[in-house]
Amino acid sequence: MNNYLPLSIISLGILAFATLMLVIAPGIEMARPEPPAGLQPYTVEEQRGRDAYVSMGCLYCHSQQPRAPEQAPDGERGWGRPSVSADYFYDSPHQLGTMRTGPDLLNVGARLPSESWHLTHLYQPRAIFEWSIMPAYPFLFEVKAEAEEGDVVVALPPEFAPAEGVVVASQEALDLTAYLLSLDRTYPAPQDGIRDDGYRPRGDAE
Amino acid sequence: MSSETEQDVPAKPASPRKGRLVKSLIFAGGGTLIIAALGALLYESGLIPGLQRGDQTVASGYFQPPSNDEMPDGAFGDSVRRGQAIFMNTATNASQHVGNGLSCANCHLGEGRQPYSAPMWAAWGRYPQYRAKNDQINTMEDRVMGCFTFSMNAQHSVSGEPPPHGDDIYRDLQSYFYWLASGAPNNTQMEGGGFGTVPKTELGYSPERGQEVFAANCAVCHAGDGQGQKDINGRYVFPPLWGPGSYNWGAGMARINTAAAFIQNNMPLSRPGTLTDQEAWDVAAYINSFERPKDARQGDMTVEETRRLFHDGDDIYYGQEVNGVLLGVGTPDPVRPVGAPE
Amino acid sequence: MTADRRPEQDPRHPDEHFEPYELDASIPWPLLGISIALGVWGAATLFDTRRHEERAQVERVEDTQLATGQAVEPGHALFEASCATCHQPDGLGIRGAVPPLAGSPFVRNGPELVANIMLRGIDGPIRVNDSLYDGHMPSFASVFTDVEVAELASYVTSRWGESNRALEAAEVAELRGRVADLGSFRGGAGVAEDTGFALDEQPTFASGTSQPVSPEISALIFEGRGGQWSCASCHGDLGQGRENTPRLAGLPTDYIVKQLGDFAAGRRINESMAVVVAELSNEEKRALGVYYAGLRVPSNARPDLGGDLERGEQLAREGDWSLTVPSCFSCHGPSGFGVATEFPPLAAQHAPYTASQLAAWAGGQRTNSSLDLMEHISSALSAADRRAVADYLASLPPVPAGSGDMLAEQGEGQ
Amino acid sequence: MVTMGLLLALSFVVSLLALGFLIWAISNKQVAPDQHDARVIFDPGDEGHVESGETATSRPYNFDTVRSGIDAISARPVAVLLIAATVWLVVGSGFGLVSSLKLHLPDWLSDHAPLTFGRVRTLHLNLVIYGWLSQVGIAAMIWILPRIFHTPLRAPRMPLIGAALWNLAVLLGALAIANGWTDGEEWLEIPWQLDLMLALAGFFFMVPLVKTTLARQVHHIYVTGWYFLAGILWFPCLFVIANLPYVHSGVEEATVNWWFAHNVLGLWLTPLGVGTAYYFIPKIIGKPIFSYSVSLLGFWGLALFYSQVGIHHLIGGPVPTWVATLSVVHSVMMFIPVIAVAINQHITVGRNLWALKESLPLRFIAFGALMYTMASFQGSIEALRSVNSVTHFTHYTVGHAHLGAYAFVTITMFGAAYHMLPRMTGRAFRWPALINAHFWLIVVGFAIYFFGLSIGGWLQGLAMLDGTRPFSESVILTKPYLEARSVGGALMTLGHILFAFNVASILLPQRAPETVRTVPAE
Repeated sequence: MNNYLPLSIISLGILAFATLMLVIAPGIEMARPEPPAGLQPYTVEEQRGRDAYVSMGCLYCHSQQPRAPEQAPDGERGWGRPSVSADYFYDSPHQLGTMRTGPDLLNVGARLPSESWHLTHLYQPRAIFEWSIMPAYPFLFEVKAEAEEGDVVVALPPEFAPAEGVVVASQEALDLTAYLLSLDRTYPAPQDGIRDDGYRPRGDAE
Repeated sequence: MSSETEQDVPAKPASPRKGRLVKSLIFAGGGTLIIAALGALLYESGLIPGLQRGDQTVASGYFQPPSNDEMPDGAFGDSVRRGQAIFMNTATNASQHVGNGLSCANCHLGEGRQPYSAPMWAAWGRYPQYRAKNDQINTMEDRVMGCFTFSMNAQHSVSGEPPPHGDDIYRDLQSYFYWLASGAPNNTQMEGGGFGTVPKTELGYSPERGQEVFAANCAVCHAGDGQGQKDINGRYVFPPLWGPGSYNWGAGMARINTAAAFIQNNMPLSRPGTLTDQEAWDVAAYINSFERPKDARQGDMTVEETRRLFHDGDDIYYGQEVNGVLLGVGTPDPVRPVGAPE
Repeated sequence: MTADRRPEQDPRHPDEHFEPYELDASIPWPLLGISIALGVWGAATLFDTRRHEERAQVERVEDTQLATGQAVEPGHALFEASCATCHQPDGLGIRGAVPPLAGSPFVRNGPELVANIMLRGIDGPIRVNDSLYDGHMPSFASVFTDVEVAELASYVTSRWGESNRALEAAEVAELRGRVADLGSFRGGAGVAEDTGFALDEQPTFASGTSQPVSPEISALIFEGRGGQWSCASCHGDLGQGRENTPRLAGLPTDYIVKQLGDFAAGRRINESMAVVVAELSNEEKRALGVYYAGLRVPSNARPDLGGDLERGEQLAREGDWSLTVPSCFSCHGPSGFGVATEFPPLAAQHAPYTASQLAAWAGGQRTNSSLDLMEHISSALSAADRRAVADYLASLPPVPAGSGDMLAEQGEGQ
Repeated sequence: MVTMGLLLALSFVVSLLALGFLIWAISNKQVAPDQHDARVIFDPGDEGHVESGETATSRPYNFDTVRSGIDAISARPVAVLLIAATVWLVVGSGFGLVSSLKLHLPDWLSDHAPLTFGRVRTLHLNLVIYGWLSQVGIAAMIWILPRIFHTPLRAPRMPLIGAALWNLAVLLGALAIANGWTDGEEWLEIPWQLDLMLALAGFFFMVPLVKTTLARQVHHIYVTGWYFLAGILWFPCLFVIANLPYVHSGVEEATVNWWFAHNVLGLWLTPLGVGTAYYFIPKIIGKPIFSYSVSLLGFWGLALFYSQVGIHHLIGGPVPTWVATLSVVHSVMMFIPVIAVAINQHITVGRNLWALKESLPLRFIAFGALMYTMASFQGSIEALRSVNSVTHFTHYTVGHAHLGAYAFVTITMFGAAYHMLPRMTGRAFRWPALINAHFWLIVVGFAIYFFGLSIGGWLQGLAMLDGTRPFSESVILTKPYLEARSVGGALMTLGHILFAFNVASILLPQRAPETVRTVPAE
């Protein structure tokens, strides 16, 4: 271990091997030319909402990868079937997440399809869940004396409503909600869908 | 820290023993961690038996009858299946001989498997036996005929009588019982057989107290009037407990002690044992304090005579007056036999 | 190696020792042992994964197929699973409640009629072999694929109608298109009339009247009010629900009213529902119940929890007495149609909802069942059992909703 | 994918065989270190004076770095990097504290988008990783490599340009993130356009180090050198591949993301920390490292196994089973290099406990090295599927991440800074008690932080795995632990302010110059 060149070459070789194993090989395995039947591309509005989701850092508290029923009761909680790689066909940047400070959101559009619910919840989560530790996003809303034509008014319980006037959703809030409602991977998983099956009970076959 | 003091400290010869101690400490700590990790690995690979997650049903102390997946094929299996169908849905599959809304399975829960719900695996090996009820040796067929006569009130059925001796209904039912008792000992009293007993209580039993128990624990399913409930297609889901659609006065369940034992050991469904002995006695008394179809053995006799002959000394309201009404006269016969086409 | 002690220091630079270097002690044997052991374990695990993975993926795909209703076993198994709870394995039906298939003129008329009835369902009185039945056969259109309908209709007619004709899936598809918007047959008379088949004399159908919805209730359902979101925004325009938002269509009025009250009283814990029910008057609760009880909507539920459907069927139809769990159907009625107020319909309810409610009972967030029956049953079930039974129930056809309180009355009926 | 799985298993076996061969070779002295090489003397004032006749272990040669002028050349870039790093540390941990507080005070500072949790937390991560840890690590490299190579730093101006670029990029990245411009993946939030600038800055750091290596005056490369030299090769590759725009998408992007994010820890921060510890522990104590063979095993084990652990962040997710299992296996295999490093470092410290009493920097570094062992053991266990099911998605992993990035790397770097600063400036710390205070603040703070999150996270995970408990329970039960975390975090932040004060106090011109003290203080 006294030569710089072999050290460098072997180190980089090992890294290249790791890249092959962790990135390239699974990438090839998961690559598919077509989105699965049932998955729609994001509309312009939903994509704007997705950008807002990314920029607000929702990822740091919300995963988007329901687990298999053998591992966790995600299905029971209404978070949807275990996701497969094809479900993320249109996703970039990916938002799989590593935290569940809040619930998984991959199927929140199916589970909570109410736009008005989401607006209330974004404006003040504690208007619904008093125990919630989700940040409120008042800056996505505007308090107006009176709603104008085309304004979406946020339904609020009296104790959270402003003393005067109404709370109106901004375009960004509407976009974000549109994205949340578009999160719906409840179509049947494609047959060639790939996921980690390591939790399935090991039968005694073979 | 500050260099001056450092220089002044004399060189301290570290004792070799200390070094070894530290070394062994480190190895011990590392070793513990490794053992813990390897243990976790073993657990993970499922190599440690008994520690795996998963559902392991606790085997009960009672005889374990075979499950439905184990039903045999062939002629015997077909007979077992027919027997089970009759057992579960007597009114349809033995329709000519059922004069009320009940099935065998209403009292023999769990498809005739449930302990203390007169399970068939326990009953099978006990026959033929002597029964005081008719003062003779009874075969299983005789016994089932009794069920049709009393519990199913065959008198109101289309045929007006239980299936005649030798009927296929008996063959099939007995095939089913025989199969349920696969491997069960013969001719012994098995743990979990019959309905069990409820010890007598100091207060005795009282329909008035029973009424409250009934309202609190039974009415939800069997309806406030005890007439059971049907689904939207008119199929009985919860059986009627008294009145014309229930068992007649000759049925074992009409005896308060039998009913109390059944109730205590099996009711409310899924929560057996929630009623106290006292409550079981009281509610059994309440249920059996209503009029029901008359005892098949009464014939032309008066209630008084029938009581003396068949119900003497029993815990039963037959032939007694409850709330000013003489019980045992029987509910009126239906216009048409039960289940007859229009 | 010499015993360690404080090294001598260079007086010029008291704490500047030599540049560090390594001694050449050999690798301690425990480390070597650990390395070898871990290496063996790692290789074994990876080889094992290779064997396991393929099978797991096949199994998962099979589950998916089940979930999407692409089971391949024809006729008999489907009949056992979906028809036998009412019509019985021997096709004899239930005396006084469910008409028999054996010897039925409807079955004798061939597989098209059977398929038609399966797709549309029948409401109201029907006469089969001199017996009168007044019940409801659900529509299986949302439950079975064309292939399955074809298989079942062929099976039923060949077994009890002595017809040898095998219906093709394409014919079912065509039939499905034709009857899609027709709703259920109105009793036996409706069948005879709509299809022109020669059936015995059928009783007349007395149509029930459904109550109109008042504008206020309609606004509550579709637009929301004040701080409340609309019902439809979560439960869907047709009350069909999704995921763990329950299907409301066809639930008995009294059941819905009771649940709304229980949300308000905290006997059921659901924060969103608590907000919604806070301002509802009793009249509004009842009006909502009447509205949803009268909705007739095809099932959009699917077994999608990956539960073991066989186990689910066992729990639903037989129970598991070793856990003191009676069958679902012993209280909720055969086929999970429900019985009166206390035992709501389970059929066609969304699997995540059913499973989450069983979990809620087991965990104490839902405490509104009579005699704590559901609390005890749910606690006895494992998580896998909860998923299994929820999935099975989701695979059943929806309860044919009557209008308003008709169903509840019939449920208690004499 | 049977073929894939088979290839994979075979490749693992081949790796193992290679490692086995290495071990065999070492134990048979095939590649035994040239002890002569290890002690080659280079002393510009004393050429030709070779003390080869002496037994090296009892009287190692005292290479005079001070007189050789190596430090004088390294001092400026190191000082610049250290100052910048310290600033980012204080700012970054401030953001960390704010985001910790926001987790239990969700309505605090919620009126402006840049102050929302998702952004503050991101700022914290990026500032401490890129602003603090990477810079202080590079400073340590610039300090150490010339010393072990016995030659002055080449191209000493380049790191200054690099530092300027790097800090500008970090600043712009922070502003971008605060304003919602982000690449949206954990550890890769800084927009790729700014990443170009970081990469360029990295180039300015790399060239002088490589040049110094090539010009080294000793044949033998000390173990620290392996880690550093491999690190500066690995990190640029990781950084560039992971940040390539428009190449990755969907789940493949997630595998890239975690391949990168875990390798930042494993192939960048860990080499920095381990290398630094490997240098300063024997340096301060004045004893050689226990075993060359073991250090070889540690280094190559790290390279082989740590590079493939990243997908354990996606266990149970939408990735092929074999990748997840591969990462699980490699995570567990990490026991080997970690035990190796532990043997080398802890035995040296353990036999010389007296030094902990006397040297404050050693206290930091030895603590950090110990935490490396703990963090890695914890990580290996955490990757097991049964444990991962509980801990993944919970605050437990946050505790673990801080055990690695904070308790190990950061605290080691504190020690390094405290050791380097007096030598760079030729001055002693004026208030050594403050260093002690710093140590205890962060150790106590971290203990509260770590145990709070570990316990809370574990309970949170158990609650989430139990379908009969509503999701709300997992939130409610963690609240007290999140509050404890804020307490611990506040103590740590306070410690960082003390650190900044200490750094400033020694770097700033002193009003009453105490020239008497020419001897650098420990």
